[in-house]
Amino acid sequence: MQNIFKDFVRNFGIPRLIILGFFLLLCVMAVFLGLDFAELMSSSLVRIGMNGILVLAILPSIVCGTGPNFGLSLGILCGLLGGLIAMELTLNGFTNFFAAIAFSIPLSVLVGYGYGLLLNKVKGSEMMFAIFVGWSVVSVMKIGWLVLPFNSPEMAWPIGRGVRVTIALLNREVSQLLNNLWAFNVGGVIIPTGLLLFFVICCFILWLFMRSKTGMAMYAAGDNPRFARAAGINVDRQRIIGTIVSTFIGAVGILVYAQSFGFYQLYDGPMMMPFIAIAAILIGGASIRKASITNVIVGTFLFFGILVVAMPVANAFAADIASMAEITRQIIQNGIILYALMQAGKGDAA
Amino acid sequence: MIKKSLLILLVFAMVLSLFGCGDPGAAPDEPPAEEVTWKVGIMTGTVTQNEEEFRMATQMQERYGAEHILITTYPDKFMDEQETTITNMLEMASDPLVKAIVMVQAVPGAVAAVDKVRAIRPDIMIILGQPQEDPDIIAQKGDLVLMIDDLGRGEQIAEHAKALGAETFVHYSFPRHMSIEVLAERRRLIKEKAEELGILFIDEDAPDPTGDAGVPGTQQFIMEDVPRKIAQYGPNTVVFGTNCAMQEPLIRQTFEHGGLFAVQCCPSPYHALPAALGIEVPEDKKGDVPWMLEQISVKCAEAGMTGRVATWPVPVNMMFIEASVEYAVAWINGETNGMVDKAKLQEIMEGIAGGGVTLTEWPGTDNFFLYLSDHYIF
Amino acid sequence: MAEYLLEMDNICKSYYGTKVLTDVKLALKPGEIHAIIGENGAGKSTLMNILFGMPVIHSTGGCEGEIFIDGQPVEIKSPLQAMDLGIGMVHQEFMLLPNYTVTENIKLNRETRKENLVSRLFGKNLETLDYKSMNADARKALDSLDIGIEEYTRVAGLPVGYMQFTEIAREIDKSNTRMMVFDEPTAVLTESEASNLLDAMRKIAERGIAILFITHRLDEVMEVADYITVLRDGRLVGTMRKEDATIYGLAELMVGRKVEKLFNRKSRVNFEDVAVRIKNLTVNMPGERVRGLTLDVYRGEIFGIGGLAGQGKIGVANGVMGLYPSQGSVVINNDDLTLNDPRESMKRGMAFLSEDRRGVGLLLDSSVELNIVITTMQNKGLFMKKLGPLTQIDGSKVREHSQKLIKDLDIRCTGPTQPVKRLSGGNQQKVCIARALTLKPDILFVSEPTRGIDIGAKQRVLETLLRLNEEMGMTIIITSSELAELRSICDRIAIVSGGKVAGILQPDASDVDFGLLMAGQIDRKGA
Amino acid sequence: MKDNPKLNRDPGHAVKKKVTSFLTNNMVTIMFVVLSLLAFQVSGMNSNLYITDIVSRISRNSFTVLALIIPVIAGMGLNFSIIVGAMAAQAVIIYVTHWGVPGFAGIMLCVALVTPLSILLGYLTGHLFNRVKGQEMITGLIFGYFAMGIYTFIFLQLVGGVLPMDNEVLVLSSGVGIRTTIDLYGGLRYGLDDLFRLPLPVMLIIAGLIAAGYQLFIFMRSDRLKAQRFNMIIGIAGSLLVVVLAIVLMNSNSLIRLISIPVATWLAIIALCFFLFFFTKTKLGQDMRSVGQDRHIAAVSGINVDRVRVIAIIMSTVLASWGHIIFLQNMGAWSTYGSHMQIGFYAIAAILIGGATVTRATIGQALLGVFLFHTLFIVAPAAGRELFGDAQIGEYFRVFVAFGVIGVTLAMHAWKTKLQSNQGIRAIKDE
Repeated sequence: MQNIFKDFVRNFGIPRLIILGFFLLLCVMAVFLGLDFAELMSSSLVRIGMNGILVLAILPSIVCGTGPNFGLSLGILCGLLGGLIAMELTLNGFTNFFAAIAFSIPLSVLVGYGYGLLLNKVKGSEMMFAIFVGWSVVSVMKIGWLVLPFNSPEMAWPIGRGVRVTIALLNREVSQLLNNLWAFNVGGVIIPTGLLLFFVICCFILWLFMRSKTGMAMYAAGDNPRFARAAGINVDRQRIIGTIVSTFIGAVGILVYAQSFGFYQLYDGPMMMPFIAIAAILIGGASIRKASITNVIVGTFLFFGILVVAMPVANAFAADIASMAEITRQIIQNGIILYALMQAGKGDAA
Repeated sequence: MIKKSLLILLVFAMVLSLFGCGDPGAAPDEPPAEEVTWKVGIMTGTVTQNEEEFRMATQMQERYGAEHILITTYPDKFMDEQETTITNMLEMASDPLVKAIVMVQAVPGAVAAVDKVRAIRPDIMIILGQPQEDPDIIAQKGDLVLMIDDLGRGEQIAEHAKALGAETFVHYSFPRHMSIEVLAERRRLIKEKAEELGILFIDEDAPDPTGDAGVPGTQQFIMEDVPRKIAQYGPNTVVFGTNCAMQEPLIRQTFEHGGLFAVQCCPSPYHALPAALGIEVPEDKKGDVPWMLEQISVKCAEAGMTGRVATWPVPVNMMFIEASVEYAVAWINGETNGMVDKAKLQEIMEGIAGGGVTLTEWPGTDNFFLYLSDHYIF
Repeated sequence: MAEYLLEMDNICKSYYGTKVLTDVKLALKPGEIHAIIGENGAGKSTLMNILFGMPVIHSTGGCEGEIFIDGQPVEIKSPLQAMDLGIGMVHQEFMLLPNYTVTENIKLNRETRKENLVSRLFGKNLETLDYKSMNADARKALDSLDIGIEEYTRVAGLPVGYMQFTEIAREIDKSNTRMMVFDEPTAVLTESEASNLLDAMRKIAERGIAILFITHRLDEVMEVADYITVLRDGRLVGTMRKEDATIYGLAELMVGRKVEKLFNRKSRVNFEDVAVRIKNLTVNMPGERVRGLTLDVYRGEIFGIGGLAGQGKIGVANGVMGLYPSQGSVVINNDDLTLNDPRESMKRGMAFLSEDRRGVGLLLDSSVELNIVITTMQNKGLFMKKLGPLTQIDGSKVREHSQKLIKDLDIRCTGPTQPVKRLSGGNQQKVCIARALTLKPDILFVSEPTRGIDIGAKQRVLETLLRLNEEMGMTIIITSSELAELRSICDRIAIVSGGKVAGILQPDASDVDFGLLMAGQIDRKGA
Repeated sequence: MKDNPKLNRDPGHAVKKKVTSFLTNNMVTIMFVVLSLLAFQVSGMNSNLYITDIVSRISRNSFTVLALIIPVIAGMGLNFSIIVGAMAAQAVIIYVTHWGVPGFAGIMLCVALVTPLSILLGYLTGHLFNRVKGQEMITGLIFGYFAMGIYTFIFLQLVGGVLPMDNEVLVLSSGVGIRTTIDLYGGLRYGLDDLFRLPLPVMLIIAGLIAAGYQLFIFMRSDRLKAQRFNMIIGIAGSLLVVVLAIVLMNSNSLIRLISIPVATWLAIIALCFFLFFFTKTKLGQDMRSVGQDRHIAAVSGINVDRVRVIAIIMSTVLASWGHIIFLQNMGAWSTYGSHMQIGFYAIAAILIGGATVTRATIGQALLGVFLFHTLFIVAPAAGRELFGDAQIGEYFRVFVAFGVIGVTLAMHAWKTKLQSNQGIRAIKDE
């Protein structure tokens, strides 16, 4: 019995247990403080569904050996561009949503390929490089949003040239599209079936991909590049493929996120998004070298669960220290990334 | 090492003296064109923050011509990059023809920037709009300061909410904003008045959009929290947020779940309402305020929200820019009575607003004017 | 004052249960040059690590036996302590900082300093370096070796020999150095540099400093040593004065006839049919460079490649398999092989068991079955099934295949899903063999198949290779540092020295022949 | 062959090689100079403003950028955690402002208080870095965010409540938390700058005379080779030319002659340069260089590697905190929760542009970097505006350049390393 427990602890990891404990504590407090628990759960489910795919996008980049994709903003921008093209064509509902995904495919393949080439040139410092590439491309796209030839009146600024910061999806019937699909109510908790299903399907497709020939090659290239080379695998090519896949999933991720949120967020919106996704997957037990789909799901659940529950609890708990939740989140999120780095560093420090 | 630093010194001196000797008398970048004798500089934000100000600045440039109006921006991350704010304002001030600088909004960094400008150009008139730094300091730095009467708005908003039929008032903010004195004071006034009028006042904290969670973190929280509040306190709940990024989700969720939306943080028909309601703006209707008000009314009617949504009929920050520039021009042309001419300012603003405008002064100052408008209920 | 400066008595050391040193003795007088010779793995380096108190010894459980310095028993726990005791070491890999000048390297962490205003306030660490006196010291040390390097040149870009001298000068400059260890110092030097070095060693010895000289070049030993100790398989097999030794005697002692032909096999080699023809192959593998090697291997043969470490024997298989940049011509089954492309090499029916099992040979965190099939999956597309547009790993086929191989090769594991990092070295090697077999190769390259494996498992691995050769007619090319192992199963053995084949011998050739080939004797005489 | 490595085969080849290696070694700087010149050309900026601004930016930022050098020497890469030092400085300034100690005395009090605090923080950071060897930069970056959370927590939640502070100007009216903007006007503002100011030409004359005098002194004293003598004569002539130009400048009616230099601040920067120069010549400096080149060899030679690395980070943190005090006293008004945010990025961007890499950084590179980086920052918004006819695009362009340059520099560095190792392989093949 004790052994089973120990094994569980070892597999699950102490940091995750602490976080899980923190999460449960928050839930208990929420009930205790008389918050609408069912509603909190519904919000958590939505948040998990809408962010899950962005977290999933980090997975291929870790697996292929380029480390957590701090340059996920590139994928997000591809998705947003795809979305805007779909809007420009005044498509509605699912047509719009899937057209957006379809438009973002060539974009993200192209961008991912170029970005992958760059990452191969900076082996060893991919993460640093990715952060700055991500940020500078976000700035370039700010210029892009102003000058790209989008003319649809629902995206245009009310006064001048360019595309709005916030673009509503309501009119195109995209808003809450997946959230409301087959949604049902269990004891006050609204289950956003379509959203969760889409997330699960994405996980499943990625799982299938990881088990394909290319997926296995990518895995080997990331796990042990020298082995992969000896096994006749082109390591650089696999890293590029991983980057492309990550970029593409990032594009899909932002579209799912946006449909749940109801708006496209341009300009500064994508800037810090990779950090949140990376924090989530690391909390889920991934390291900068290893990650699995389980890590994605566990991490998404814990990280966003805490975010959703913590804020109202803190608000209800005491008005004076309300922003504690925000500060706690900042400390926990970055603390966990630091912890992961330290774990990864242990092996090298010899 | 020594040789290298000497080299640098030498190059620096050469470049310097070349430049220095190159422009005896007049600045070299002065256009040879016909007698341009004055310029007004406008410093405003990019559209990332808020579209209105930047567009108004562009319109002013069109009105007076690029040779008379200079536009520059402060950074999107003005909190972190005050150096850039300073440089950009200095750049305008370095043009000897610039007689006045208008900065709307006067974001943090304005005080430092004005100080540096005064050091090289004590003669320039500086008009600050919508200051975010401490009002008492701002009043000393700017020659003329314009601000929405946020303190006056405190009571006004509460009464306005009551008029809309509010039973509950939810005030969303976060610690950094509450570290701005005016906003904190406004909240206190709303709260006092609301409770006096029998409205339940709820204080709610959201994540800071400039924090590392970013704007999405704030917006997601608003998306989730507004339905909770409406469910808890009923449809006659007014939601009010102090940050611009909050407005779109606030409006969206109010429409979705049937609450009351009294007014935005920065009252204007352009602010957040068109984006949140997905109003389509054809090319020929851009910048048309009455048309926009009408469109919003249509949307409200569609959503059954008529009489439950309101804003100010004038885009205030746009008006500040326009009024400031007009006032500056008038001052340059000697049409004002000294630097601070309340009557002239009032006249200009009435011309823009197309109706009566009352200006009050910030307590203890004579150059710091507060503006309050009535609400326009859709 | 004791007669001997250093005595090592009954030194025993084992790594993870494998005994690498048994009852080794050594005695050294001041001013004496004492050579220690032996094959790779004879235990020379371990002995020196013990003497130098290297952390690797203590982290693996320390050693037995006693060490006396000046007749006093000492326990050497760290390199620092060894230095304090006056033991200097000239490392095989240079301990030099390339961006420093010769002086700075000689004075590394022993810089002469002088006080200044700041240091008086904030402590000794801020004392200024006194380059003048440091340069003077360095000059003195260099002059005592008769070396004309300028002390203020940067080490980066210096010829290797000069780097070596910089290291030696550092030891000389230490005022307390009484004994110096030269660990295969001539391995990287040209002939003229080597002879300079030997001169320098004599000069050092004349100053009363004792020298331990580890090498495998017998002519050098004969040239400078006063005493010679021969190690083999971690045992002392002979200590003699130079006057009593001959090159032939030493070679024989060094190699020894340890293993009789292990297995009786009927050679089925077809000496008409060349399976692999290597011509003028150059492989740029750091540390194991191949420089224009030519070799024929016949079909059905078990061919051994032996030689000392660093001579290039490892580079041959790595080059042919495309893992390190190579040039030259390789003909497989009468067809030219495109070099530098591992995929191509595998396509042409070759498979490779790397010497670096954990680094190149395995995906340590992955399961046994994945390790077995992944190479074949990637190169031949087997073990996959179609799922619409997507290929999918065929779990049941993989399981079936791996279970069969686990049984055939007797891989001891809890099941096909166990991560290979939890397996013992021998079983890991078998997983590698299983992977190579899954490729169904005609030609199998095996590098150091028994390194880091216990005796019993060694036997089984060799048996397996033999069986593959006999049952499937596979051509096997084994590279190994253990000559005995090669002699026990190979049909022919090539000894590689200086990146070229020094000679090809039958397994039953005399020890002297092997010893001389390995020591580079024949090669040097132009044979 | 080996005995004569300096043998040149073909002079043309050698020149070509030299040019190529100069280009590869300095590609970042060259790219940047070209970019700046273009931007300057396009922006049509007034030179008087440019010089005023660059002078004040150099005096504001140089100190912090110089703080980056020591960790690079110790092989720890670019120290993103100097932001921690900046936060320490802000914490101290808040308290000194609260106590109302103005001017130079206040600055000295800040320095006295911030030093132990940043030593402590540097010590912690150093230990953290020792656990993540090889990943110092990314760890430093994340650690900065982590520390920011704690900083916000302290000054937004604790000050006024748990840590009592009774000050209406600094603390929010609710009594808890520091206000968003802190105005040093009448307090620490220009505390160092205003100690002693001189007009730019006078400063140049003094600098030129000192340089000329120094060179002359050396020239008289030693008997150097002819080529060196020639160089020195050029040097003296150059210095005197500076003086002459400065005198011309003083008598022109250009506004530049009115620019005043905060001499005390510049002296502090020069003193730091001399200290760093001196430091590399000390025992500790030598240990750092050894550790920076090869941790393993340093450890075998008996250097306590971990300790040296911790000291490097401590020094860097302390210098950064001093640098930030200089920065803030010049800014005057600063934002409590934002001023530290970009310190790390901008300092690092600056030093990279100066030609430094993650493994090599010199004082000259730091100063050149500050000059170039801020030049671009001054001219980029205007250039972008002129180029695109839109002020906000200029702003976006500037941000893009700031982040892009760091990314490109990292990429170029990696690429260069690859190039050089390839050359190594080729050399082996030739042999």
